[in-house]
Amino acid sequence: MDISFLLIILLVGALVTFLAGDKMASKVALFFGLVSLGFTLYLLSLFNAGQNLDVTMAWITKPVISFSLKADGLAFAMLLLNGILTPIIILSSFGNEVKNAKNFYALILFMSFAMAGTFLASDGLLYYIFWELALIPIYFIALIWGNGDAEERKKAVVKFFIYTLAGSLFMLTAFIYLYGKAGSFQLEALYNLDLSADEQLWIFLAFFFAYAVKIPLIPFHTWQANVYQKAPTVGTMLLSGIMLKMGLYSVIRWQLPIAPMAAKEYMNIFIGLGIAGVIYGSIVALRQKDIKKLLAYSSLAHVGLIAAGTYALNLDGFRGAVLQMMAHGFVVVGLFFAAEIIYRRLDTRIISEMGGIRIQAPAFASMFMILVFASISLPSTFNFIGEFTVLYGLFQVDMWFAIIGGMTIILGAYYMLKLYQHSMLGETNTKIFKDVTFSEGLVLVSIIGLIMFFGFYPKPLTDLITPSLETILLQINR
Amino acid sequence: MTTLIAITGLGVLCLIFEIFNLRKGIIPVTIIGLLATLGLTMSEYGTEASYYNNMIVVNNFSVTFSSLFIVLTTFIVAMSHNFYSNHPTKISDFISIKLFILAGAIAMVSFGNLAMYFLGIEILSIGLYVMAASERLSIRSNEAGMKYFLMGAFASGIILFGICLVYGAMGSFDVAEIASLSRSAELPAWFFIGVIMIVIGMLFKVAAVPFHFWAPDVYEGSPTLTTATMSTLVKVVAMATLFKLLVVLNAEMSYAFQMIIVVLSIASMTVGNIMALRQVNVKRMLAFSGISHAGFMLMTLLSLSTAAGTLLYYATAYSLAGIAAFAVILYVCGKNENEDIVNFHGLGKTNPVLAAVLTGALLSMGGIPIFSGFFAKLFLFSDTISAGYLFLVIIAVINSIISIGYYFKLILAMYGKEPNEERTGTPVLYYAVAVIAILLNIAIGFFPSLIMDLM
Amino acid sequence: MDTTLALVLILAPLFGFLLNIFFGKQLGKTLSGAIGTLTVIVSFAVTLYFFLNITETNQAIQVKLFDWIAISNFKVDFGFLLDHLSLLWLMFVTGIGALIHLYSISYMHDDENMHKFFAYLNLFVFFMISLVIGSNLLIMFIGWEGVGLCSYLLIGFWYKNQDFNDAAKKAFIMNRIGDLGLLVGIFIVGFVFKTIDFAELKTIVLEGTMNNEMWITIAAIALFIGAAGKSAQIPLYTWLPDAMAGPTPVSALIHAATMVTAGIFMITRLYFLFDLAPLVQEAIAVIGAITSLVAATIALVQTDIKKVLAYSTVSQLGLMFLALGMGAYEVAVFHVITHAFFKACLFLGSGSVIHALHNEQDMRKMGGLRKAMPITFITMLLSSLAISGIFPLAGFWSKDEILMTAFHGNPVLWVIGSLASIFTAFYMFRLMFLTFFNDFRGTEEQKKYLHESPALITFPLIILAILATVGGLISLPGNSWLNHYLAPFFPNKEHIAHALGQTEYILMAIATVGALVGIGFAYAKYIKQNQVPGADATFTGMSKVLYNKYYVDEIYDKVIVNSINGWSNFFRDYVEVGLSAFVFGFGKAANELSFQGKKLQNGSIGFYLFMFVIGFCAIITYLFIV
Amino acid sequence: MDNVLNQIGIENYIFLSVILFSIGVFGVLYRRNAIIVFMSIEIMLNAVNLLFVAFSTYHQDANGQVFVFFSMAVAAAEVAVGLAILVAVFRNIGSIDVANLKNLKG
Repeated sequence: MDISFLLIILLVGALVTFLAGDKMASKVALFFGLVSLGFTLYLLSLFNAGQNLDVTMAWITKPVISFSLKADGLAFAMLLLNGILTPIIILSSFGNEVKNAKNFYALILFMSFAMAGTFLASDGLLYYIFWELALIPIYFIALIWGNGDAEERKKAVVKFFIYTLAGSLFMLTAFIYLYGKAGSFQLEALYNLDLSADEQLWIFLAFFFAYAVKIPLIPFHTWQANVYQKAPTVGTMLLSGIMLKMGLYSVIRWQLPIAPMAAKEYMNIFIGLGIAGVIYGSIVALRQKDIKKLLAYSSLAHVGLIAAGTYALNLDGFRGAVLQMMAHGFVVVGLFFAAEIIYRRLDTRIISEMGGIRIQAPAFASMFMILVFASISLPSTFNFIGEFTVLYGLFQVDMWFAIIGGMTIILGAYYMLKLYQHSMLGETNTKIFKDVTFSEGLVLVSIIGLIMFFGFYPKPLTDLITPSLETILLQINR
Repeated sequence: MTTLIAITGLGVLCLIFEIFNLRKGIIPVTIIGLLATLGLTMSEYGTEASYYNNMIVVNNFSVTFSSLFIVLTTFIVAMSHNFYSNHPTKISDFISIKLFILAGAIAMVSFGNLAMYFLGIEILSIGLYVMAASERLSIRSNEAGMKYFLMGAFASGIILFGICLVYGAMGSFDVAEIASLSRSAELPAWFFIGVIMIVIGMLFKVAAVPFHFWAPDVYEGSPTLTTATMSTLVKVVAMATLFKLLVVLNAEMSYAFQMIIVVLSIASMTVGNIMALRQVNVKRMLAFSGISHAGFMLMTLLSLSTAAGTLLYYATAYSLAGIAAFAVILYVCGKNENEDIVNFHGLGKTNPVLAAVLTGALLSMGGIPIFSGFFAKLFLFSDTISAGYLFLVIIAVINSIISIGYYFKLILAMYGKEPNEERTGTPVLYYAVAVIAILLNIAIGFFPSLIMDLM
Repeated sequence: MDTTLALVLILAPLFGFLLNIFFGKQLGKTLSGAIGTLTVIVSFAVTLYFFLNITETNQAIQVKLFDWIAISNFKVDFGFLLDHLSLLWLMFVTGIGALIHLYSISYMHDDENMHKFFAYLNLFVFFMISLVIGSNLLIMFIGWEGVGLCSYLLIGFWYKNQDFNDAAKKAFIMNRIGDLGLLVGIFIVGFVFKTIDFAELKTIVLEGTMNNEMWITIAAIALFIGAAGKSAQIPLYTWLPDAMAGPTPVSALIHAATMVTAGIFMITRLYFLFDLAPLVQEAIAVIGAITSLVAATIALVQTDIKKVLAYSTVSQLGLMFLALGMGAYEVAVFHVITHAFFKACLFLGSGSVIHALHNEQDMRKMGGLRKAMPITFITMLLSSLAISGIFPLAGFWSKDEILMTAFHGNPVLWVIGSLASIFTAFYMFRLMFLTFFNDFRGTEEQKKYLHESPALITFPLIILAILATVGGLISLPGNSWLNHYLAPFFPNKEHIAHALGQTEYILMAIATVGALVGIGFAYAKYIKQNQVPGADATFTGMSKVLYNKYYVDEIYDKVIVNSINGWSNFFRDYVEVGLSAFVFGFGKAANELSFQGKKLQNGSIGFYLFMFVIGFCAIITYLFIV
Repeated sequence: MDNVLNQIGIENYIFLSVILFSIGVFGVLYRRNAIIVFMSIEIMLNAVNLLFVAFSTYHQDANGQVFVFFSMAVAAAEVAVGLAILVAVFRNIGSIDVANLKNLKG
């Protein structure tokens, strides 16, 4: 029993969903999503029992590319994120009328598969392949099932695709170059290369371009807001909840350990970029009219902070980053779902057209509020743990990073409360707004449950990720 | 050797069938024959042999490429059934011409003597001139044929002159002798000039910048099936031949010559991709994309000793994707007078399968995993980097980003737009070819070693 | 045993919260109110138990539940610390909390969302408790932000009114500014001392091994910013008056008695740090004094009864910070307690008045309520005397202590403080006179329904009034029970009990006289001349400035909020667009190039062949001629 | 035989045929009448054939002359096809001016 079964399950799931036909697709997909989650947990138990789940199979002989998956704590953390969010996201779409559903849900599972592969692959090229594969489904999901004017959407989506692809192709070049040096794409081999400072710098930048677009960091974020707005909410969830984390994860797993000298040398620049993203994203979010765009920019701010944490190159930065990745993943999915629920009822995403929802839908309003406060990392929510740790990691680099980065708790409060006030509070508007249905409630409650639980008891996660992060740190400081 | 005979025989057989009025049987028989020949050819794998005092040399290179050509031809022949359904009287001619083209192609990759090479290229070309102009009543077809013929003949002249100079320098047409001599004494300048002229002739055939101008016009004007032949079979043949020529003539690659290759490959891929961006006619677009791919394949010439496998892989990936794409184009544009993108609107809704296939083909050409096009580019890049041309690879990368632009224009048209016509009929053979081709493409994507380890 | 009790102590209100939030509607108003109150009373009882224990044993109780957050160079337990300070605080938090819950049962009875109100109140108590008994800075921080959340919820309790929501938002964000300071403070403490556990910190610091001047100073500054945010000191005080938008019991509990004193609590908890940063102490004292004066002046002319009390709260908090700055922590604590008594009483009293007048808060429309609501009148009168510092009420002693300390420390501050308290006396009695004396200025049917509030309201008033009267006893000059009680908490301090010398008596006299003068002025102005403040428009000159609170809010809006929004617009409309255009630019450029290139492909065979030959010649030339 | 070459020298043959070849090229480039273009191409090919023969004599090797036969045959075939296409073109547009073939471009 090894880790590759997880991928197989998801892939088979995608296939079965496709064959199941439009009627059954959603349920089948949900089923497989849950199975994969269960299996992830099972594997996790094995992993904690000290069992080795890695796989390595020879694949291509010239150049040497092997099908090798490596499951360490970090990977498992991301797998958990993926495994938990996938069924939630699928469930969240139950309220919508999805045309030719079988393709839709098949694509979702396929994307989940690709992302899981990205988190697991320990062979550079295999990793790259999964990385690219994850791009295809989201492209079609956004293109076909998206909303808004078709032409606008096309522009946004194509821009997104080409932009991200451009980034990752430079990463590919870097990988090939490294292969020329190491004669292998294996993670260890690449770690153990000793490259000159210049080489490291170029490699670092090549990776950075790929990740900066994906995460996204300013000023590489121009695709984000539009795609988030145009994509169907499910797509937005997949993007913001999991796919962004691919970039952040890769920074820790690939970029920093392979080019540590460059990472150390230019650390302040990249932290600065992340922090700038925090401020910039928050400020832009203040005056957004469209709720999805607002959330997009808030997400820009949060990932900026996470990225800064990763580039801080210390244990707290890393640990906080990983925790915050998960926390942000949960919350942002919840928030986008809330936006979707509003859209289902009121058929608008313009904040000024909402208001007074709390009067008619107290339960929904309360849950939305919890999500809002989680996203501004109120203590006792998971996000606080992550953000606190990240900020402390930054503090160890320089107090001002922590202070400026910390602005997010002020600005974040500003725009999120503004959003809450103008969407939920105030006098009711004439439209009738019925409270959450069962499935909607289930989604929100499960997310909130996760946030609260890990907010008070993050120990299992920290224990899971710490060892692998420490090894990576050793690698960086070799 | 037997391959060559078998193919030619098959061609003749077609004509005989016509005489005895067995038109129905032609295509099945041809396909069966081709597959049989394929088996025959593959059986020769691993053997080194030469026939008719080195007129024909059989080795892994020739065998593998011949097999690829046969496979491609099989697809093309299979598609001819529907394509020529409305003038059945000509079908035998067309099929046999295709087979003769194939024969020429095989001669080109397995020549042991420049005479054989010259004959091969001429057989191929003349066959193509005919095919290009084969729609007698269509001006576009005529123009295409004319252009192709004039420029082709011109190129043949240059090649001939090259051969002549090489002969003058070496006193022999036998490549083995030439190779041995070229290693020994100091050589007269003509030799190199001759080689260069031959190379330029071939560059014309692969449509590399600045010898590419014919390609878009001819591709657009010719009957679609001929375009398919040119853009898949012929391009691959020419590329393989160029590669083989440079290997056997053993013109040791001077730095200057490598620079030429680098410049040409950069020019080809860039011009091809840029020009393709604004094309509305799909065939024309694919012509430019073919030019850019020629640029990519030229990169293999920078590491002659090692890149044979890569070239084979790239050629296979590219041509399979091309076949798949053209199968769809043939279906979609069968009854339209032009091949503009508008014909593809909403294909994703009306014919999801074909849309998926075309998408796959385009993604493969664009170099997206898990399609074989990606691995082709990967291997190519890694070869080139290890040959020390990092900047070339970076430019190639930028180009593949540009190329996504127009490949996705087509995909968008298929999925993003509403169908503007209802498409009737499901020509089984088109479907079969399309699906099989794309599946093969993906298969070698999953197991690149299948191809890579052949050389 | 202790663990379970501690858990009961903290979880009881949480339980109440859950019960009310989920089943409140079904429970019905009275029951949910009762539950809310009972849970707090339970906490109070447990507190009492611990309190009595500790007075005997003098043993602080440590409770550790589990590891919470893993940080590389210090660990964060989830645990509680029940020591003298926290228990003392709990006493009045839970005690007054219980009373105010009781009060609210009647006060909020007409509100449709009463169960939510009690849920939030319970949640507040829960967070307040965890703030007080948290064993380390982060647990305290949970409570710290939690109470902020609750105050947000309760200020915006009537959420249909967007103005109230704005007030709530403002309160939360201003608190957040402080919280960032506190967070940074926590970082520094953890970074320097490798722990954020109060007990450990105390030992480390008192050992004196750690003398990292610079960092400790920065930490003290950061922490003070946090305190200033919570306890409404300059420059972060403007949220507190707006917070009066909430229901009156909320103002009494959160914005007078408990939450706003969290800053003082935190500084007292970490007194050993501040002792190491004298500069910061100076600053605290000065800021405290100025705040008290500024707030007092503003209170002089306010016409909204709750606004007056709000600014008086700010002013009193200022006095407390003055004491903290002087290093007289127990004095500050003393004033916190007494202030909790009388200010809670005053707010509840005003609430009772407002209740009677059907939500009329403008003093210009009150008057002559003395006869209609005697209990309210008496209790408020006592509290007013207390806050004005009239012998022998609670306020007298505590305020007196502060002023004495100030006098010994820095006479200038003493002057400011005294001035503030004179003003206090004035505006408090202005309030009393305008509200209770002369004849009623309200509408007729208001007059018809004038009535004393029901027992549930008056009972807490009476209790608090009594406390406000006798509360001073806990720390009489000379023999101070409080100092004695807190002594174990300040191991390194020989606590300064002002021996009652001549100066002290003189100071007391001055203070009393000052208070009387203030009252006198008020009497002259509002009873003798029977003045009533005119409409807002009529304010002129200084009083206009004061009435508009020195225009601080307006300035903040102009300077900070507007500029941020301006930037936001700029980024949204220009930077974003520009970046996007830049990225699209590449595509556009490629397309343009393609468009030009099409001209080259002109279809003429001659041209094609010509290019062919050119290429040919170029290659030949390059290879063989050059 | 060799005396011929000795008297003239192989270079001159090369120059001659290069010149002929160039004439052919220029013909192809500058003439617009398709027939004449064909003939120019023929000149190119025959220039090469001439050189073949010269070299074969020079090397005392018959291969060259054999090759000339190949190339002649090929040339004939090419021209046949070419003329066929030309006829088709003429039928359609009633002219054999290659400059008229400009429908396919861009």
